[in-house]
Amino acid sequence: MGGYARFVWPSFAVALIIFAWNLWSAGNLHAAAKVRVARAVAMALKERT
Amino acid sequence: MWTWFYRLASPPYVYGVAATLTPWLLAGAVVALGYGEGVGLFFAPADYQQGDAFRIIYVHVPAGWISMFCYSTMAIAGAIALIWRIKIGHAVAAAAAPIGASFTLLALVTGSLWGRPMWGTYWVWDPRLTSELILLFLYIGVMSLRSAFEDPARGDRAAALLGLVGGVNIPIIHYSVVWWNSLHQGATVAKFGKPTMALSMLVPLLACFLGFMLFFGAVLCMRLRGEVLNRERQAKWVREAIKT
Amino acid sequence: MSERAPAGLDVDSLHIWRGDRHVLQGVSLSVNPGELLHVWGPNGTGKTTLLRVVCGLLRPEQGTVTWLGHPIDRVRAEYQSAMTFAAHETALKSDLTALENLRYTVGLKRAVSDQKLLDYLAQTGVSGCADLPAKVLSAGQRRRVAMARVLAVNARLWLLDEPYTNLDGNGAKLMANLLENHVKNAGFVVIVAHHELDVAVNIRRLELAS
Amino acid sequence: MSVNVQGRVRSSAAMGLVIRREMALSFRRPDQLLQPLVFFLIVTTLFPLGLSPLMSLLRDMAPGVLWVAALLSSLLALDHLFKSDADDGTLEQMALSGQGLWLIVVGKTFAHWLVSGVALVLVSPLVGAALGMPAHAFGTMMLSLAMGTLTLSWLGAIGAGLTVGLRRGNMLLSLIVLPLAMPLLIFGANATDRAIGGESPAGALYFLAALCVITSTLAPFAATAALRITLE
Repeated sequence: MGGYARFVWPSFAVALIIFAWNLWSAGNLHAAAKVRVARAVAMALKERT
Repeated sequence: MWTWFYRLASPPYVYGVAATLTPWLLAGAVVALGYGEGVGLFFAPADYQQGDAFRIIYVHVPAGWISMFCYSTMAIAGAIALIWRIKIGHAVAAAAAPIGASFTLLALVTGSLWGRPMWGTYWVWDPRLTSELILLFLYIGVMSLRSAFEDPARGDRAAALLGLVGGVNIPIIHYSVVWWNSLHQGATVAKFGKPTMALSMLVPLLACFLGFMLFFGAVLCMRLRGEVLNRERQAKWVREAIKT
Repeated sequence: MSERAPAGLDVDSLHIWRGDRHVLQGVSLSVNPGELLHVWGPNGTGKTTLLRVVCGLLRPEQGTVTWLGHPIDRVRAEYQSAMTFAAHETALKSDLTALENLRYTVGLKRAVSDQKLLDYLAQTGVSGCADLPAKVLSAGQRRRVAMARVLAVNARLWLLDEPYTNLDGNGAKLMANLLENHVKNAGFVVIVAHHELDVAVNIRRLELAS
Repeated sequence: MSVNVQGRVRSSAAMGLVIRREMALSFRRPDQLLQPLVFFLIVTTLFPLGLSPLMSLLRDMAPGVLWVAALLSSLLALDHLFKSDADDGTLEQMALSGQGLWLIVVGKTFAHWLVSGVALVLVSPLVGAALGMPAHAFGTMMLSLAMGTLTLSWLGAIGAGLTVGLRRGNMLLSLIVLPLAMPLLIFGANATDRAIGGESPAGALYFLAALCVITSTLAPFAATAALRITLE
């Protein structure tokens, strides 16, 4: 009926892509948040001096 | 006794706990998935009808469960934040939404790939696939509503309310889709659900499910740290936090 | 609680953030019957935000607003029927006539007959345009209709945001003595205005620095 | 005007006032009343052009086409349910009127349904006939549309409450409300389809009535909470 190649491997490939995207976008979100915080801290410092 | 629960409401504590939890959850996910997918792919017996194409179940079914579990996490976190004004709830809801959407997409794609050998076409208006598709629309609705507001606090509250309203509607939508499907196609079409499974097939599936859950927990913790930072830019503790 | 039950409006250390801007930094004020508080300050210092918090439209992240000693969100119905808020824009439906505008908003607070509404419109000098749709009225006339609404609601606490805008000479005089009469018989007023007020009452000032 | 013991306006009188205000405002702008109806007629004329002029084919599609067009046009009308009042500040005045915000939301939504939903139901036989629907099905179709548009007005009130402050909230409103309205379409179109086929549409109509009751009881709270979030 269904061979491996046509459908099983693509499904696992898509799963891997989704897993990788989740990890990457979580890291990316955290890094962007850190940058925004650093900028806010720098701005606050500049205002106070 | 309840101190750990109350401390969950304080952003710095949650930021720290999320950091320590992530590696453990990821490790657990790797182990569980390694076993589950490995056995599911190579060692578990093929289905007598569908042959090896049946193995897609080890990705499709856990992804479907997680997409639902993630929506309820988002809806409950949003409700807690909306009702008891605990800001962390909004951060959890905002973190959970994209993960849930990605797993819904995974469930849809693998469902359609699985449909090809079973029905000969990539898309069939099957009740479970249709409900999954509508769930994806609900996720997109919540995420776009959250980002449509300039003031993030207001976007959080609006998204929390929509998540709740969507959550109440999910069972209604699901059963009306099942009712609609049973009307037009009758019961002749092979029911898409999990055929009754031998233990040797079930154990790897449960392992995969555990793996998906642990992975969801890990990514939720990672995104949560980012979302907490975004919402606590004025707080003092944030200055030390970004140093590490 | 203070020695005698607080008889008016008390605001205690309000903090509001708009995104990254710390719009209100620990603002406190109190108004008692027979007093007029003039909230003064350059643009963008949060005068309107303060008024929106005081009237209960905006919930502060920190700080409390109390009416007769109780936080306003616990006594919402009593507080809202004892106060009236005239926003910067005159809040009239341009398709409805002046009389209809009053009937449909004042009618939610107080049972007032059309005839009495016409008297209030006469008091603010716009009885002539009672039956004209608001869209044909001039900005000054619309401001006077909004003032008639404040009178018609007969509330003790007036919260007015820049009430003098678009008013001509005798419009300003009319506003001044309406405020004077209100404050004289135990009413109280919080006015946001960026210019001097010449009302013959003791005016307390609250300056919002940027 | 009836007043309760504390001298404040009784909520039933206030509800009547809100509904009369909404009706007065709607009839003051008749063009805005007609737009959803014309949209309904235009969308239904698209289908024969796109499919085929054959009445026999159209008759099979009629329930689905009619219901989808009805959903889309009442969704269009829902966008400015709170928007015009929020823009000119009258919504704030009403929110501070001492009456509960829920009363204003319920009054405005019900009045909006009276104006837009009922009009849609009255026009629907015209569209049904145009799509080859037999006359004996009109009764069920109109009943199902009445319940459907009322339920959609409640769902739309939640969506409108959430998107009132946004500049391009119209598209987002449809994106939010349509997934929630899918069960309506399923039961409504099926009830009409059965009526055409001569079978008893009772089953689908009961489901639709149940949906209408659930939404009419829960949606006002959600819509009020939504409006409170965006009004703050």
